[in-house]
Amino acid sequence: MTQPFRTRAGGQIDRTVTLSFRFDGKVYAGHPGDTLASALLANGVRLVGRSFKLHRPRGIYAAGAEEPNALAELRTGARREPNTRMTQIELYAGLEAASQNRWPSLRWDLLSLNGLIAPVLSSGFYYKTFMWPASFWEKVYEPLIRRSSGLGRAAGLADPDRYDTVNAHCDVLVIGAGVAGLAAALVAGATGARVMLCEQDFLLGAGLVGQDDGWREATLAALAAMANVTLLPRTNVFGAYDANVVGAVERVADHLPEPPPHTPRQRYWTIRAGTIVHATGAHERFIAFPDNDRPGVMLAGAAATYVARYGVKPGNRALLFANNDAAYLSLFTLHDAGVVMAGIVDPRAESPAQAAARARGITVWSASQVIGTSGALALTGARIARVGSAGTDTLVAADLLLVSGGINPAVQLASQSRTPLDWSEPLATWVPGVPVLAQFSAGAANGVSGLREAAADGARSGAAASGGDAAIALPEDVPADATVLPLWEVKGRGKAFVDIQDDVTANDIRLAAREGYKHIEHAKRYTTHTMGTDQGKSGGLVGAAVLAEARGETVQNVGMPTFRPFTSPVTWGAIAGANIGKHFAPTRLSPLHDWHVKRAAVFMDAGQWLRPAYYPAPVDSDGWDSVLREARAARRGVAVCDVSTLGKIDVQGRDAARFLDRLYTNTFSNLAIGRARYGLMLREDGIVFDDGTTSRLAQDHFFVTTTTANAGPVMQHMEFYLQTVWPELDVTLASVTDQWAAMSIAGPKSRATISKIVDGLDLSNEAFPFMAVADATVRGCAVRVFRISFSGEMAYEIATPAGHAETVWRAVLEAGEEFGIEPYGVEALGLLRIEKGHVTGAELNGQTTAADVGLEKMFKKRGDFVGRVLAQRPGLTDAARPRLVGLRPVTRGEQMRAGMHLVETGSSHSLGWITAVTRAVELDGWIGLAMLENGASRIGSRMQAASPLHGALVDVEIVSPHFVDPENARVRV
Amino acid sequence: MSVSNHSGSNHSGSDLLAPGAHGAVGGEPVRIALRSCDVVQVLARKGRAGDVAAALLGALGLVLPGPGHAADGRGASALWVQPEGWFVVAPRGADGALASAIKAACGDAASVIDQSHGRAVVSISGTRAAWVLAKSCRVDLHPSAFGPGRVASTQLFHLAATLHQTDAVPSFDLIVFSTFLRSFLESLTHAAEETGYVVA
Amino acid sequence: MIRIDCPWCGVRDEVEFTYRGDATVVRPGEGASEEAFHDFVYKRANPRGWHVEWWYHGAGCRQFLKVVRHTMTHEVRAVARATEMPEVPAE
Amino acid sequence: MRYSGLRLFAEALRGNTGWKPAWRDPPPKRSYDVIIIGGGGHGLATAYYLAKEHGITNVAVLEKGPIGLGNTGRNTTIVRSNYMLPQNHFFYEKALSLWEGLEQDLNYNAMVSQRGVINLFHAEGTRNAAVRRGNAMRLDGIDADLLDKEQVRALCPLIDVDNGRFPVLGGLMQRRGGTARHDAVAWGFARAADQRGVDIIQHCEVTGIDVEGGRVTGVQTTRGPIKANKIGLAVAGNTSRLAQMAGIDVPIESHVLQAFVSEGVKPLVDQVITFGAGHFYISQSDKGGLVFGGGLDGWNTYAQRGNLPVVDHVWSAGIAMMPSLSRLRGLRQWGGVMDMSFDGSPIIGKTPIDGLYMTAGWCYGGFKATPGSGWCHAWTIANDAPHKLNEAYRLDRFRTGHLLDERGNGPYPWMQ
Ligand SMILES: Cc1cc2nc3c(=O)[nH]c(=O)nc-3n(C[C@H](O)[C@H](O)[C@H](O)COP(=O)(O)OP(=O)(O)OC[C@H]3O[C@@H](n4cnc5c(N)ncnc54)[C@H](O)[C@@H]3O)c2cc1C
Ligand SMILES: NC(=O)c1ccc[n+]([C@@H]2O[C@H](COP(=O)([O-])OP(=O)(O)OC[C@H]3O[C@@H](n4cnc5c(N)ncnc54)[C@H](O)[C@@H]3O)[C@@H](O)[C@H]2O)c1
Ligand SMILES: Cc1cc2nc3c(=O)[nH]c(=O)nc-3n(C[C@H](O)[C@H](O)[C@H](O)COP(=O)(O)O)c2cc1C
Ligand SMILES: [Zn+2]
Repeated sequence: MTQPFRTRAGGQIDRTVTLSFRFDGKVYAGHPGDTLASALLANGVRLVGRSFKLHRPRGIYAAGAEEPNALAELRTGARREPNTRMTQIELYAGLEAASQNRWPSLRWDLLSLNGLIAPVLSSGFYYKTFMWPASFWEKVYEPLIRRSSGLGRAAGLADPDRYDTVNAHCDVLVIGAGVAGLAAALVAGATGARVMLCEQDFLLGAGLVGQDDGWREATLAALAAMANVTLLPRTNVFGAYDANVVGAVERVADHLPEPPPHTPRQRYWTIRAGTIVHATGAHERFIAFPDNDRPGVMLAGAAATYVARYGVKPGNRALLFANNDAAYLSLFTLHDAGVVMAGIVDPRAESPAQAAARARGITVWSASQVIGTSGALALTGARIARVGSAGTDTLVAADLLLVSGGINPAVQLASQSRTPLDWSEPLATWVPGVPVLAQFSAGAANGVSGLREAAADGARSGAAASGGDAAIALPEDVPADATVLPLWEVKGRGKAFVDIQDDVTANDIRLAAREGYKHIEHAKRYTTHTMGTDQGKSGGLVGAAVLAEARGETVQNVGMPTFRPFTSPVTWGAIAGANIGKHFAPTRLSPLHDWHVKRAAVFMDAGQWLRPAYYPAPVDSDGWDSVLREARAARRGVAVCDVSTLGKIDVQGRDAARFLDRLYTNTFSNLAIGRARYGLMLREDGIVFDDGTTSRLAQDHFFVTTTTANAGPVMQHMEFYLQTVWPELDVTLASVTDQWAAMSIAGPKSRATISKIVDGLDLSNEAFPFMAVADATVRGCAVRVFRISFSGEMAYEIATPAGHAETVWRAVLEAGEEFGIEPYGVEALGLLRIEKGHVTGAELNGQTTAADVGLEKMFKKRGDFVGRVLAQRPGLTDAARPRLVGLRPVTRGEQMRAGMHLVETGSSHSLGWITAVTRAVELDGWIGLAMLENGASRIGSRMQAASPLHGALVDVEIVSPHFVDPENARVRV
Repeated sequence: MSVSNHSGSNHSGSDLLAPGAHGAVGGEPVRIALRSCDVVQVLARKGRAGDVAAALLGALGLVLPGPGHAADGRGASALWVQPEGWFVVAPRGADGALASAIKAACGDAASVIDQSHGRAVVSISGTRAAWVLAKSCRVDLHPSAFGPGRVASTQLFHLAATLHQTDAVPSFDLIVFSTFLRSFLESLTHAAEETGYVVA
Repeated sequence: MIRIDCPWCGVRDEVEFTYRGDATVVRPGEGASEEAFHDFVYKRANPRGWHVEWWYHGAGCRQFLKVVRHTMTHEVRAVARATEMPEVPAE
Repeated sequence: MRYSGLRLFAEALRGNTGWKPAWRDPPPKRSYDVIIIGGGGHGLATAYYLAKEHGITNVAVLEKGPIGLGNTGRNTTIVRSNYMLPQNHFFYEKALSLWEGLEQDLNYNAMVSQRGVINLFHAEGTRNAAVRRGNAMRLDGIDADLLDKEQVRALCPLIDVDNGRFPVLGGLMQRRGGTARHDAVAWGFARAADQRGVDIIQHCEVTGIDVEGGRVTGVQTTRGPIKANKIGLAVAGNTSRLAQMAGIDVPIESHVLQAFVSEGVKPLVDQVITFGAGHFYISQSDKGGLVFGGGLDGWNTYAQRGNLPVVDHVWSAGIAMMPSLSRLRGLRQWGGVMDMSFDGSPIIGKTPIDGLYMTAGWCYGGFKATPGSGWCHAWTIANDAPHKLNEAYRLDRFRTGHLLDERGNGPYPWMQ
């Protein structure tokens, strides 16, 4: 396990520890502090992937987030993670990674044959063909395209790791811990401000490694000593949002084979910052020249990083192609590390750095450029020529070609924060302009070069951001001029890539322009330039410049594609955090839930609630048996249902009655104390909103119930009208849904049952008639008894403070035992209400009027109420609108289904639909409710209920929706 | 007819709070407990906030706090929860007694609503309690922004909750809707596994 | 993320609130025409610029607030109680 | 210039130098028979069908920026006709049938991919609503299938049908539904309209609409005034502002809808799937990215950018539905400004101003409508009367109460 390309000394790696890892099944060695990329380079691995479209061989191109090529499937099994950048994977013992997008192997990739027909695969080729025959798209072309595109393979298995989210607040957020960010944080921290420093890298001050380790260590020590400073390494700020809120993902345990128990793999931070300092550094950009994608071509700064930080020589013989002096420093770093110098190719005639290079004995070809490269799976050399001279090229042998076309400040986050970008002539790139929000850009992100200058810029920003100041030591450096001679592309034979990941060439951009896709956003979409996982960090501006030339415009006028989140791709699971599985949404449980569980109820979801659907008994052979048994008990004897889920609102105040009069279609001010009334509520547009009973407990005190689903919305509706429309009213509102458990005791034996247990209340029909309400006790527990009925039977509702629910419930069951009492669930509740023709959410679905469901009589004669006026619109009063009717199959046993449509026999024209069906207990077979055009006039006629989805067609009879006791006598006995 | 495969169990959530240490070991755990409290909602009627204040001062020695604050009185605390609206929280007493006492004191100056069964009070305490809460709490609980005696109604784990910091440890009382208690505890204890938590 | 400085609760994230649209429309009084109610429900300012709108602080103080917010920048310039009228910038 | 595989080869041999602009870039004329404002899919389709179906070719499409970068260029590309109300499903079915022959008609591959759309449901109420919708479609000759839980599992094994919080009961599937390549739709219509003589004028913002005596006469633009006999609005989230230029108020609010795309992966999700228990839907682009989104942010805006609360919800809903997405990564986030109507259905038709027409109120469902909207809008402009298919989409329905509230959410655009 030798590492032939490892230098003897230097770098922030722990040479005392050797880690073994696998890439494409082969075992290699590296050290703590390595990335997968640096370790592979140390082992001499050059070929690491295949390109997206042409499947060209690719090597490691960068050393950080801008890497376009070196993507791997990391880990195995359910933890497999495609497209992971090798340049950011921290090495750990036993790491396993595999190259992707190749078949059968990385060296022998069949689809590299695409290269042969590359001219056909020009940008947008798929828009021009694959159209014949039409049916071939889904069957032939698309599957082929889908299979050959995409990058790595998803695991397709549930993720075994956990994730977390956390909220944070700070005065100053510094993004990036380069020299500028560290200086900014140090100054802001010294002022006492709450500072957070986020750095995507696992090292803080990484750019300083090998340059000024002393300053770096001293600064980190000073920061670590400040209690008001939070340092977050391994944390990428992925997006900047309104109000200086940013999202960031911390890779808590990605550097370990597996997260330790209870530790999240990644953590999503939502950070609310007073001010933000963007110290995000810069991305070096490449130059597009023919075959600029061969393994061995690398960004100059990246090569220097491999040497200085990782102690790895990325090659044996290096050639530099650069148009700026700063890039020479990168080459010198390699030179100092003993890499053989093949020379420097520079389009500029002369520069101070050229002189310095020559002084080092390095050959410099001035006014020259690289016009091509040679090699197959790895670089063997570059062809160079003088600028402007045709045909006279020299082949220079090299296994490493460093490229630098200048640097682009990492303005992504600033731009997302709406900071305008200004064009810098000397740097030939975009730099941040005057921010709109309370933000600053510092250091390389601000177009400042040189360690000392960047630190000073950071310190200034830290002071401005914190509103204070502090003197700090600055690092020393040998400044290099970052000015560039703009050079975007060297034309010649061979593909000059402007997007190395997505295989977009300069010719593709020109073709887009020629075909009219000239706007930068059109060219992007037509060619997919900057649409890969690196979002064009190193080639975006290059492509824009090629487009500018094709359009005969300045780069400045062409602009850049919009910078959007995410600065780096964001793990899906991290954002979800713990809010998955049962934690995706909270579950609401009735106070009687434990009892239902003990009684082995079958539960169903009702919004957030879990409610018993029915209670199976040994005698039941299926669910329907249970439901029918429960409903029969309610019709023939007595049964009890948990209705604690109903919304309950306490309304008090001198104007409470007046307030309710304005919200409900009917009147409450004339409701007697101790009485309840059914109420109907509309939206302002005249459509039914909710219904429920309201009881008057005192002159100024009402107890309102709502449907389970609308408990929250009705409360909010009331608060809206109270606070914004009638704020002068003396009314208070309080939700008491959770305070009160409620149970409905229904059936001819209901009075006999509860009379045994309700103390302090005469329950006789005379003393406590239908719609009466009174307080009492059961087994010493306070209760409120309502004589109201949803089932259509004589019925009572007993409400009790939630903690007493089980006591009261058990008392009811014991009292009813002699009458064969049964608990009943939501299914039986539905059965009973359908038999009775009561409407629920299935009919009151936000589309129906009061008249549609037969409740038009609930409109009071006089007075305003919400929805009254707009309910009168012709479209809502049209007599032909679907109206509520009842249904019975002609052959009684035939099953109907909710969602069937009603048609005239033999027709397929829908005239209505079934809202609810059930098997009945008071009648034979199935019954249903439906909304039917001209419903009232069709009662007595026959139609068909059709469900083509089920292949079902049932002859039905249209009947009144009130199957049971239409006179409403039972409730009054 | 269709039903889900949910089972659901123990609504009170007490099974989730089995005494002992849970989650990660090594660091300092947080303490989580269910507190047995009465909670009474007091909403001043229009223009009667002064009367309510006087009544509660007399009855419970409570100086009604303003927005974002709590105040302690004789055996009870008042938490501001909405304009001219407070929660009066006290250790659990006879059923309905606290509400009756407040009602008697306030007369028609306030709507007095017993929520003792409608709210549950969960306490969390420990040096890392704010960290555990920050996993879902969007309100800044840093000592420079919050502190003992401070109250915030906000969202925790998708649920409306009122948060009351009771001391500088820090300790927090979390007042949540009782029908969501189990779900709340599931999420809270899940969040506390990282620091580890102890149930006394 | 929109952050709203609730006059009761302090600065809070938008997720604690529920939006309820244009706060400049006024519900017509009793006896008003269908036209007036139509406008109350359906005729809403939809400016590109400053917008006065209702936000309900449901997870906090349960109050409806009048918020002056810019529909391009999302800057919240003023927040007022339901019965107050906040100042709306000209541009 | 016709596109074909043969042409592709021939051009490849010539170094791809022979390709011509897909559409011309003409300067605006002083006057047109018809001006369409808005160079999104709807505006371009309107112009195309005006030329193709009605022989009206003296037409300009005025676009303030480059064409196709509004909602057309930023939507999640779902195409379907699985609506419940007959007015809606007949219209969308017309659109779907136009999609089915679109490539051949336009000679531009818009990659219409009928891979199937599955709407999951998790509770009895939503199941019943799905059955009602599916049956409404089937009775009117539109394909729909009801899937039970096991069929859902079999079709898409990534879905956790036993979901920890909201188990899946089943799904409603429209097999003919699917996706299309959004940019190509705009470009294809532009190219085909251009070939029939339509002037596509980019970077020409309309700043005023001239109305004289209750009739439109032309527009003011950043490139000068242009006269027209008829004007059609197809400006999506800017409808209110344009309508106001003509002095009319429309029941539309502008709201942002966000979308996301993941890093590319090998084929993983083969259909379009919507989660019924949270706001989430997903499909996979032919490039390999998972394209997904959720609900509105829920407040008026004209900004096309995303925001965190929706990210939080949508991404966790995604994992609640498909746990294995957890280790994949989101690549990009963006937003689009939509014209949210007050009943969730569109407005296509005449306005109180003579000669002014609109196609608007598309909410977040207008991409699938693109050819249908253009077709009906063109008909309405050509005949100065709505076609039967868009009769119900009248602007005055909010006055008359003939609402088309497919989901019953009420007059709250941010909830539609
Ligand atoms: C994130 C997202 C996801 C979506 N997903 C789907 C989906 O899956 N399926 C679906 O069917 N629909 C979807 N939609 C909706 C769909 O994208 C739109 O309804 C549809 O694209 C609208 O097309 P359009 O042509 O009307 O609008 P646009 O494409 O927005 O075109 C309007 C054009 O008008 C121009 N314009 C505006 N003002 C002026 C002016 N003053 N002068 C000149 N020009 C002007 C604009 O620049 C723009 O180009 C989604 C929308 C979004 C934002
Ligand atoms: N070695 C190189 O290639 C290189 C590159 C740029 C700058 N420099 C030099 O460094 C000095 C400038 O220092 P600086 O501090 O301005 O830049 P820097 O590049 O040294 O530091 C920026 C830091 O920000 C981090 N970062 C960027 N985006 C981030 C995000 N979204 N979330 C979290 N972290 C993020 C980067 O990982 C990096 O560590 C100059 O001397 C310059 O010449 C060197
Ligand atoms: C269906 C679809 C697929 C997309 N795929 C990608 C992609 O693979 N890579 C990428 O960078 N962006 C992708 N995008 C996003 C676009 O880059 C762009 O963000 C979006 O169209 C909105 O435009 P804007 O960001 O310029 O405002 C996709 C967008 C859509 C609608
Ligand atoms: Zn508030």
